[in-house]
Amino acid sequence: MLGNGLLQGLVVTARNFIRSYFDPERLTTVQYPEERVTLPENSRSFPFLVYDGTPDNLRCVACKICEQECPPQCIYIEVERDPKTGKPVRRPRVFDIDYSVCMQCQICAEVCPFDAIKMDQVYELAGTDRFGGMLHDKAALLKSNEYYHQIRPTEADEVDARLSQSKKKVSPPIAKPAAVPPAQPVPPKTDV
Amino acid sequence: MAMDESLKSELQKAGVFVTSIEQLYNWGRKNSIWPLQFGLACCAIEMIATACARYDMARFGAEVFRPSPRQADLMIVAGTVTKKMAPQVVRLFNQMPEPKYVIAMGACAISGGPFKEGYNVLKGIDRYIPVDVHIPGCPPRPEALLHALITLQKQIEQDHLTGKRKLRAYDREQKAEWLVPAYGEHDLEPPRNPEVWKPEPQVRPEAK
Amino acid sequence: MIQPFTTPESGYTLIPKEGAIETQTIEVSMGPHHPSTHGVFRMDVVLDGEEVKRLKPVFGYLHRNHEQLAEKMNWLGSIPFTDRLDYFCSMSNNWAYCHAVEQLAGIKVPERAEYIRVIMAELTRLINHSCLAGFLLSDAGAWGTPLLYAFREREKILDLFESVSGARMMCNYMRFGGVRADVSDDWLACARKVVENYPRFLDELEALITGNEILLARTQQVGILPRELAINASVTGPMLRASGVDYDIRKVDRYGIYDRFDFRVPLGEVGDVYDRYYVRILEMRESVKILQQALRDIPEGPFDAGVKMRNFKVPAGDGYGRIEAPKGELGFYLVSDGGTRPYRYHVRAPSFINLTILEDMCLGHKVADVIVILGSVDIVRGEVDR
Amino acid sequence: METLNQIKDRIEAAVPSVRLAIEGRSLVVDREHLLEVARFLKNDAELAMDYVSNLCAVDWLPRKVKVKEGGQDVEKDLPGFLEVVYDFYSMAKKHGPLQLRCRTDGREGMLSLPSITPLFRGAEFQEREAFDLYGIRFKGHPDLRRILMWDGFKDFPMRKDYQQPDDHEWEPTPHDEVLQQAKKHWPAPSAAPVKPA
Repeated sequence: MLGNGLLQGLVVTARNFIRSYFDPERLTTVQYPEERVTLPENSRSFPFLVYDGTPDNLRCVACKICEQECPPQCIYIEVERDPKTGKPVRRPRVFDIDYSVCMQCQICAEVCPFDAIKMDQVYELAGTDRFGGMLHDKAALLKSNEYYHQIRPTEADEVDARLSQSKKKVSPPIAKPAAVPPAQPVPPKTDV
Repeated sequence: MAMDESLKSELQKAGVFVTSIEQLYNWGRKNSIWPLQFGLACCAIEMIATACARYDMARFGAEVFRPSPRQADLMIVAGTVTKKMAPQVVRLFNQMPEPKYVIAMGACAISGGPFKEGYNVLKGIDRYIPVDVHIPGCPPRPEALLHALITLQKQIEQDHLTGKRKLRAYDREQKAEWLVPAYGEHDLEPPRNPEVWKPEPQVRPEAK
Repeated sequence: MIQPFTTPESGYTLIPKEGAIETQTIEVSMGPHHPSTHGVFRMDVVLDGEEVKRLKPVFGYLHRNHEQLAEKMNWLGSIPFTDRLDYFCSMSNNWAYCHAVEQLAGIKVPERAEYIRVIMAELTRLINHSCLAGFLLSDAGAWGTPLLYAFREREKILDLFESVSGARMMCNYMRFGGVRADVSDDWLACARKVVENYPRFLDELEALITGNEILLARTQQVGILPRELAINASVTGPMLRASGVDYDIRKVDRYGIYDRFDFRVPLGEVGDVYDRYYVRILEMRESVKILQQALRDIPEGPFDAGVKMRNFKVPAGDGYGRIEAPKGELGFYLVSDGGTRPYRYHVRAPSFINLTILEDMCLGHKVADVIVILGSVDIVRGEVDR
Repeated sequence: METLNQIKDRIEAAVPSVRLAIEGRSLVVDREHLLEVARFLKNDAELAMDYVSNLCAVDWLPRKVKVKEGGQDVEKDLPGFLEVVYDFYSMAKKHGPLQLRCRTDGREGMLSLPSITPLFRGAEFQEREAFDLYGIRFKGHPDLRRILMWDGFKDFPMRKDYQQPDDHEWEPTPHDEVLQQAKKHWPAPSAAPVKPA
């Protein structure tokens, strides 16, 4: 009969409509600002730098591997130099990531041999300022190991175990506290 | 007339709502932003996903995607703007009625993103049109787009209709048309619109 | 009497038709901003009334120089860029590129990784085909509903992708010689659940639209692509099979481990829009079959071949590797000079080449049919222009 | 499928005065006989290469190649040229690939190759792309226009020596070439760093 298929389709939509009142399968809307999708542990947004204990004790040694490997080349690192001798110290003076270019590919975190750079899960970064808000410097990128444990418990535990094992083999050089403040302080981001 | 905020909240507790025409007008505008149905690349798929059931942009009154620029308030530049596409984007923006807003969604729209070294890729749509909200990400999650929409709504709330700080759209002396670039022999002409794109001279100090 | 005239931009002459009623041919530029051109695609259409007399596709509005960027980048760095080629099917793009590199470098992929790849590629096929059904029906006038249903199912699969790879769309999951991260048993259980429920969604989708009289009227006998022309124009994928050519690279090349699975290749008879739609529905059912087998048989073992990704080098030479992506044959032609970056990197994009035949399919049809025919080709701009 | 040597012998028998060479996995065909070779591959009952899967251009800059001559490695200068690579498959027989290569004389001036679009419609857009990005003119192509770039564009951007227009913009994270380019635009390095507001 002509119109049979049409009616059949209408039955499907009607069934969906009615079941959306009690069946969570049919009512999938997440009321975003009030409730959020629980992100899986692997979920990634932008890179951040991990520090142990205090922000001075960051894991990054400014080896520039991530800078070389970053496909869109959005990482910029300068090695800190000892003010007296002029020799490079194993820590970054400048560490900038341009979030307006970053493609969230996770390659920096993958190639880092020191487990210093990891992927964050924050996605609410919309802002009105293209340069100031999107360019994140070392101060903005540093986050604690506790925070890392909070977002990725399993992975962080593995990393800790690995690091403590390698620490037993070679004790790393004690990083000096930062003498020079970050070259380009970014104004605190206004989270709107 | 401006009203004391504390008095207003006092009255609100008593069940009296006081508002100004400006606030009422902005309240109406912010809750019925009609975006232009305009997808350029990957981010457009996340934009569609935002409009679909799970994230449901309709909760913000912004689900009415208009195919015609004449009926749209908001242009979501979702994806890479190539040099070949840039004149069309600017033309569409010119055709939108004031007051109009632009969200640059994703790394490509902000700065060219991962593709910025390409010979046919525009390094950010803000070379030609003014952008109100930037969303980093490649692509941003649908929630990030919703967050940007809320950001824009807050911005609209604070728009002024009169006075010194009034919105550009209500200022008759301001220009309403933006320059549409032309295809040149090697590049777009001009490669950027100096009236819109005014980056300050920036230098990174050489490593000592 | 209307004089023939040449438009300076297109360079072709429009000749008015002589007859009882004097009609005028008009040239319409559909796109690049058009709600149903699947992105920034433009067609220069010459119309006589409503009838299409000539149609020239115009490309390049999303030409992002993927190939040139890849030639400036190391081998690993191109993998996240392949995600952005066909942005519905990032997993199969990853696979195609890794497959080509593995062929060139002679890397053997462990068995578990092969299974994971098959699972990801078939899930991608489910996403692609169900979204295509939604978009095609949107183009045909069923605005909204089928697309909403398709995206609802897509979210379930995207959740699976996100929990294993970290991202919803741009997974960047496969690596030379394997995959980046292993899948857990919990993940496999979730995937089994999604796959088990998928036929129910397909039944629902079919009940919603397949029998719909309006859809039948809009799609049957529209945009017929004859078998010989399809082969000659290098059309691949479901579009080719809808024209009745039995050519599926999963069966022909038997790349990966596809020879272990029991599945059929659905073929169309007429080669019209309806066949192209229905072949895809049937392909999804076959994909579900493959997925069930793969999720059942997946062995334990290593998930990558232990290839070092940093400073990865490929021996000098060239090679062409191809896989059956959801849209057709996705191939990568790579030339290596033995260094850390490819000397030449070329993507053979299925939907770009499938568009070769668009004009032939549209001629003589009404302008509204052009949209439906274009929808049935299943293009994605990221891949067409690259 | 037959071996490359067998195919070469059969083509040489069928197409008179053709010059073929085997390089790696592919057959290098001379320009004049490309169309005839393609026609032979398509019509031959045993090969039945009815499907041209991939067509792409490669830009070879002048380079030095090590060649063995009399047991010794000799460095030879190889002139630059543009090359088009064709991958043929057979849908009827389900075999393949057969790779053909065809080369231009040098890299400068009007470079042309015969078009195979009259035989294989599938090559139409791919040849247009090779023309657009590499500047190879395909003789006999029905509609050879730019496909990806706009019509007024003058350069061939995929060539290895293509120079992008100097389109400088301050990039916070410059590297390699971008850094060199950016330095031209920078004021003296002693200038104080300016942070955008």
